[in-house]
Amino acid sequence: MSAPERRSRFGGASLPARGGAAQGDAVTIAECPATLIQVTARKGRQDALAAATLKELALALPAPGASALAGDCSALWLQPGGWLIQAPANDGNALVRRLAAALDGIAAVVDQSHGRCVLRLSGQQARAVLAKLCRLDLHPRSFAVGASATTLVGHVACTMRLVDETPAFDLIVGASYATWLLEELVEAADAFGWQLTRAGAAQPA
Amino acid sequence: MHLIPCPCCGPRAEDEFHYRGDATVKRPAPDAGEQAFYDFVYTRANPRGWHVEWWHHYAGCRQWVKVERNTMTHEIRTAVGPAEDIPEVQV
Amino acid sequence: MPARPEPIADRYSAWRLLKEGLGGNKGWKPAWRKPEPKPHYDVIIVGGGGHGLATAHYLASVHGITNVAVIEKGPIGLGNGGRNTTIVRSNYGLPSNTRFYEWSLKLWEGLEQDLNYNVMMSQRGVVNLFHTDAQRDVAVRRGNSMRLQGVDAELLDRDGVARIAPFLALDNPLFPVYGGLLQARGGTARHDAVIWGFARAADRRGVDIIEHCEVTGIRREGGRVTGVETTRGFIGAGKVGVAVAGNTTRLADMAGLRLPVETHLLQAFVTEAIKPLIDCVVTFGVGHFYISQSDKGGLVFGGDLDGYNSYSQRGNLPLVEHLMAAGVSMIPAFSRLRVLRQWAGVMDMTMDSSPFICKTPIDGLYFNGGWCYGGFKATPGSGWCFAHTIAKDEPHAFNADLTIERFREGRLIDERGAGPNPWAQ
Amino acid sequence: MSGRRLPAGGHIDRERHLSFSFDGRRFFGHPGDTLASALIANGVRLVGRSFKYHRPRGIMTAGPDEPSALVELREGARTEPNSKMTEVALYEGLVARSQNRWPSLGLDLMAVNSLAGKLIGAGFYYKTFMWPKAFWEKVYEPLIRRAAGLGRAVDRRDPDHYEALHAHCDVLVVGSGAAGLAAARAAGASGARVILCERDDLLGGGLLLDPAHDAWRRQTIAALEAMPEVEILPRTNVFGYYDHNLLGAIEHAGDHLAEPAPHQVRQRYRTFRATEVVLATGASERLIAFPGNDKPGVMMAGAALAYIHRFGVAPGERAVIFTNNDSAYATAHALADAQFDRIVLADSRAASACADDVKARGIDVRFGVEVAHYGGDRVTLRARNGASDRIPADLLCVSGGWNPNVHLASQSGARLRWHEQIASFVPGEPVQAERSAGAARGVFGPGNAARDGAEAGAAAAIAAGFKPGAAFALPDADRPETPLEPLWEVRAQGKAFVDLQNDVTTEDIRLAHREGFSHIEHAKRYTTHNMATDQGKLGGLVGAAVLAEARGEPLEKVGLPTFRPYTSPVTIGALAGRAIGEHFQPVRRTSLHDWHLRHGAAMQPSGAWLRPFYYPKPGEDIWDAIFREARAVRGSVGICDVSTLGKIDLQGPDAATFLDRLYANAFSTLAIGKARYGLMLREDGIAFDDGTTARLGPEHFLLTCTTANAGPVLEHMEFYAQTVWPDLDVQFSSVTDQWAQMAVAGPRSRLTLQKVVAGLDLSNEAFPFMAVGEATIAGIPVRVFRISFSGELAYEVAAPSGDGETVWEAIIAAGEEFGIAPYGLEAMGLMRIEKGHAAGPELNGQTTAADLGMGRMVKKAGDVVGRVLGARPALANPSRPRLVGIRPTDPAKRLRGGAHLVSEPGAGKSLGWVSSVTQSIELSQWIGLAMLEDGAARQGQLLHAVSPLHGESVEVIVTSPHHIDPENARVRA
Repeated sequence: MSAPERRSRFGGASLPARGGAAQGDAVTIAECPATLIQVTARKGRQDALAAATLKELALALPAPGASALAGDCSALWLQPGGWLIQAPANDGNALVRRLAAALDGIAAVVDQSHGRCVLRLSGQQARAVLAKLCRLDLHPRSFAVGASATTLVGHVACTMRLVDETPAFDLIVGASYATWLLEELVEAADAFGWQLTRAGAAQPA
Repeated sequence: MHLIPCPCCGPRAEDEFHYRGDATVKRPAPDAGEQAFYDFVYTRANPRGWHVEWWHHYAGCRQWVKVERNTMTHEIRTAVGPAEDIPEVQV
Repeated sequence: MPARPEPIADRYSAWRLLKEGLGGNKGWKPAWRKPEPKPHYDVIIVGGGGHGLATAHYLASVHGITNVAVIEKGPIGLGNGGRNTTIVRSNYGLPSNTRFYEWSLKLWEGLEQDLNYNVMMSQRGVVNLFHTDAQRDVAVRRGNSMRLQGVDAELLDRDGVARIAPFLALDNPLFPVYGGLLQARGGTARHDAVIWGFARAADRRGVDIIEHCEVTGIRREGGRVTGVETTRGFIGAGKVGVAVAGNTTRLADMAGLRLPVETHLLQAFVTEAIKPLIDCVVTFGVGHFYISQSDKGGLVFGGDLDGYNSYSQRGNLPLVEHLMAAGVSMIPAFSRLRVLRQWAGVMDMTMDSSPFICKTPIDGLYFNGGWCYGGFKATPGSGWCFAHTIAKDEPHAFNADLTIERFREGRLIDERGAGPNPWAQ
Repeated sequence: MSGRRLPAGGHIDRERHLSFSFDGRRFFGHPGDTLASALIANGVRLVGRSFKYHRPRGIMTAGPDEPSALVELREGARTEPNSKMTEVALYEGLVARSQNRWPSLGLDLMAVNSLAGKLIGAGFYYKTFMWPKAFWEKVYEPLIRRAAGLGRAVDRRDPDHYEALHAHCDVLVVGSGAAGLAAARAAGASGARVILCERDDLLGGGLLLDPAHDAWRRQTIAALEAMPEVEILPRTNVFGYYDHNLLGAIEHAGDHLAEPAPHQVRQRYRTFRATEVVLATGASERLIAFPGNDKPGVMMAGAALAYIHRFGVAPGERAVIFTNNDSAYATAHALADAQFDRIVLADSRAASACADDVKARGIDVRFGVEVAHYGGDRVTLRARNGASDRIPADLLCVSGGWNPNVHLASQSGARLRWHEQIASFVPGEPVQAERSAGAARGVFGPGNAARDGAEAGAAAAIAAGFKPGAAFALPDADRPETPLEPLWEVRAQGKAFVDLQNDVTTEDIRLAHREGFSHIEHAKRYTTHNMATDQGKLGGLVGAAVLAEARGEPLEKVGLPTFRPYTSPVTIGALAGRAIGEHFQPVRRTSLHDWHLRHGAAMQPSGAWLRPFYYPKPGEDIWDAIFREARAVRGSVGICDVSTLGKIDLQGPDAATFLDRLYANAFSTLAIGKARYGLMLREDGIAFDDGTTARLGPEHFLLTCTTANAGPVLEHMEFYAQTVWPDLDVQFSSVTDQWAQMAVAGPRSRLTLQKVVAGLDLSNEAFPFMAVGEATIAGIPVRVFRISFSGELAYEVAAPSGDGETVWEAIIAAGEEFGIAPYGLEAMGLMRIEKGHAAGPELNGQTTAADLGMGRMVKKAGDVVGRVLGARPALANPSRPRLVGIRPTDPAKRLRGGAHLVSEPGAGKSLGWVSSVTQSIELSQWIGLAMLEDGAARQGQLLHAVSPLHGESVEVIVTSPHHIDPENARVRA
């Protein structure tokens, strides 16, 4: 299996490449295939998990509301004892196997690479688009670069991360909701103009 | 739209949660008998005023958050994690 | 049908209307007196809402018990009797409910004559929509259960729904309308008038309606009730019936009873008045939305509970957003109308969504409660059955199953199978 | 014809002309006009009819308080009933019609109601229409309903769009009058994030009515616009104050246009989550009740001022001003500016400090007089000594004082407090983080209000954690006022209104009191006072005062009815936003969705999912397709997308213990590489969910649950893991979307899979029923489960969802030689009923394990969810309805889901109900599953399945629920 060949979850949405006001590009929505691995510490093994991920991936597991970066990998806090590791798409199974071995007895390792989709929403109006779909305060004073949160966007649960000050947001959503979320984003961006791209692998900023 | 102070995620809008009722009733030991289970499932103090209750953060950290909220005013005083107890408040 | 009531003094008639109208309407008497409490009554009803007043009326008119007081902590009828969506129906699927609600509906059908008060009972039909084969089968099961018990029900196909509710978007993309279950005898009544009509009728038979008198305790001696402590002093009573929606737990606490009840919020809404658009009551169950149009022209609508314990009568926005979206999805004409007012009532939700009208372990103390959001339509039936239970010290067949013990015994009356989760009922 | 456009003044664009029509007549106005101001400018006076008596009505106000000037606005699908002309911004081509009149506004025959006024006072309906009984439904009610309502709704889809927008701020300021502007500036200067909402399209509130204050207004707005963290939202009405400092508002983004611009919304529903709120909502002028106070020509004094200074129109030529306070003196000056022919100022008080300035302009000021009657052209003035005077006037301006707009403060939970000096209610102690400022708390005059606002804005910013910013210039201090003297009603002959839209008179209030409806809420409900679309803003307090007088009690004791949302009626479409139609709720799609679409599947919503119900071929009807698909499975092989099943990955040392407690049956005994059916109960003993669970390793399980319960089951597991047994070391997460799952079913399913599966021996010996293994298909790693829902030899294959289509297509290619058919939910349902598997209709929240024939599975001891309460006497009663099969004795007869089972056709007692029905392809007749009392004992009995709704009764024989293969041989083949 090679991840980049897998099919886009945008398929259900028969959307043009660009649309909205002036067919503009006020925001860009990109589908970013990635390897996603959910790790959940066994009871009382959080420290061991943190040490192991630091050793394996050089990633310091972040606190709630934060994310961490190391090379082309990142980690997002999901829940007490639980994180989502994001890595380039082509690493796929090898990384899952490597982590499962390294974390044996320390954490449950579950491949979510196909279970969730990463959509990157970027552009000057990205915050304005999200304000229509999400009740979280995304003002830079409240949600700075690197901040992450799992919240509702367009009525579905998404894990969100502010990647850079473009601003660019990564929205990680259950794969079966990807088309729905894309349509919600496009509708919300209609007044600004939007374009869709399928970026290769998501590169953490 | 309540603002629920999730102990993990911070203040979040109510629609990220499912309300799940009285958090003061404790599931009895398996051999505690029918009356004990009856009270756990059915009997409710249903207070006017401060109420300790479950809010499941389904669209966030997926924790069963224990929230102390006033049923007359909807004011929220405390929220703690699922296995913690609400601290006593001196009134 | 109820025993034919004695004619009450001070009757409304066409002749009197004309006479009073020409005389500047100076001759009308108060619809109910404002008496001081007596030291002792045969029966005290706690709660001056629809159910309490109806109980007093039927105690007097059916059972001849007139030494009765209805005690209300505020003015009468400002609880759920005055803050509901006025729907009247008996389209329940479980026989324990159907039996009771059908008797209530029969009483509604003769209420104007019984009370000499126009409560504007309007039987324009109640239709429950369904959108899948599985939902249809559930509706058919319920409708057939009603029919087997002699209650009217009709199954409408899509065209049938279109005929009686042409304003619906039948081709709704997520909820295409397959058909509906119609109870033609269902409809609406003017909620405040029901309160006032029962109050006036009970008053004219000698019942004392005592407003601004809050019960603070239930006095007992040797396992028997002897009266109630109130903010206006102790009032003795042979029997005490409690019908206090929204306060059931508090009164139960006074009597040392513990109930399977949680109190929740239910919001309701009315639009600006418009010319007739919606003739019947329509419920869009899977979208959690129902609607009717009042005789004054406002569209009256509501939906689910706000979903958390509350006594506040303060509704919140999540429910509002969902409800308006459901309404516009199903009724396109709804979009450009304006909602004028919103209010919220507090519902005593039981753990199986059905009420209780029953005796308690304390002699002479009776409880009526747990109406969830079905209390308005139950008003006459509840009063009638409660009066019977109090007068005879045993339930009537209509309310025999509506006990509190049923939860302990596992005889649940759970229409929707939602389980002991009031927020999901 | 008395109104006219003034030669100068007003915030209108005189260069441009807009044409519009009212009741078919064409008029012109200017940008900046409202429909009301433009009609006044064109001399139109009669604009509407009242609800009950159909009395002629004119324009009373210049804003949202308007009770009378309601129109049907726009045309076609954009028709909008009951719009207040005083709030409708004029645009080119505007079309409006008057309402509630027949045949026309000028000649309304329904006005005969007015003659019957003596009879149809408050409470009239409750006393009548009862004789004879049958007439209510047939005669009276239809008449009442026909007379009901004001404008018409148009049964068309709304062509406009709406959206929601959620904002957060440190300080929210509601209202942009002197207090609001100053509050926003003070808060903004601190660096706080500030949002300033103004319902009007221009900022300034009362400042717009005095040219002397325009410089400060403009300068303050400019300062605010220069602050990057201040957002200004005109045309935005805050409609409600909710819990935890959340406020809701509607931004009228496109209502001032003929049509919203492309890609723009008509209205935007906004929420504001504010740390602190400043309510600078101003005040509303109140009416005085006197006979004829509803006639066209009566206008609030503040509105007349607004028409002159804001819109540059004069609403008449000869005016009387009737007041009990100083504010109307500004109107007198404005009327003089507008060169009225004659102005009489009738002040009910003995004196006013403002009088000299007014007199100096030639205005006839009279003290100690009241208006005893207005006939539409003449005002009857009555002095204290009884002397009266009739003065011709086409305009009667009224001011009974000002009521602070306390709606939002009251909604926030603050109690109201009586303010003696202004004879009105003001907000009391705040409950939430809010404060009122300016006229909203009885601080009147631009100078006073601005000072009050600046203090409130600074205090709010400090409370939100900011340091106060630099001071700024404020308007000059106001001159001291002569106090108001309360005047609610002038008692004289004729109808005096307290609610103009619902036609409630002072006599109605007194009648209500006589009949015992003396509590303010009773009086409101009995008379309908305050319940119209203006929500009693003009006359609410006046009615309460009349009631107070009747009761002989002070007004503050009588109080006002509760303030509830909405401060002003709100368009429903705006609150619905985009979440309508197909956007009503999230839709889930499996990874095979596109394949289904490409292959002509009939997709239908199933809970949140879109799923293929069947795959019709040309010429096939539904049943043809279902039968063909089911026959393919029973006869050869079929494939079905079952990706929607909930899948939960469970790991940890205590995983098996956890499952033992969670399920009614045991899992710790399950071998690695095997799957087992499990039944989950609710704690009350009722069946909750079922599915198969596979053991992938010693501490690793994969649970499946029903599509509908995937969410609830995960939540249920989290409850027990987090709160009940936090000591158990388990980790679990949903992997529903990670895996595409496909059922490959039928006698040739093994042959099919053997062609494509690599790395797994699928022979019956190596891979028996309930085996689980790993393999690859088309190079993609998959999991294979030998489980069956159809009752045939069957497998389920799980592939990573991104590769689902590749695997699916590989299997179809392999099955081609066997005639493999994709099958949908319908065929699956048919086969599960044949097989007798319980599903949603049977697991309906009312049935126990025993009811479903699974009583023996339930563990009798130990810690098992639902075990204890499931043993309650009535639930354990063996005569409860049990799952059975039924078949018509006449194979030609059909069955109905929802039919009831009775002993003989006429019997009324239901013994049970039919839960699921289908046409069996194996038995070639209708079959069903039913829940039947004493079901086990009744096997072989003849009963009747009756559906009175269909007028049908069918004799049926009771059978085992397993209509086919009761020995379960096929699945093991």
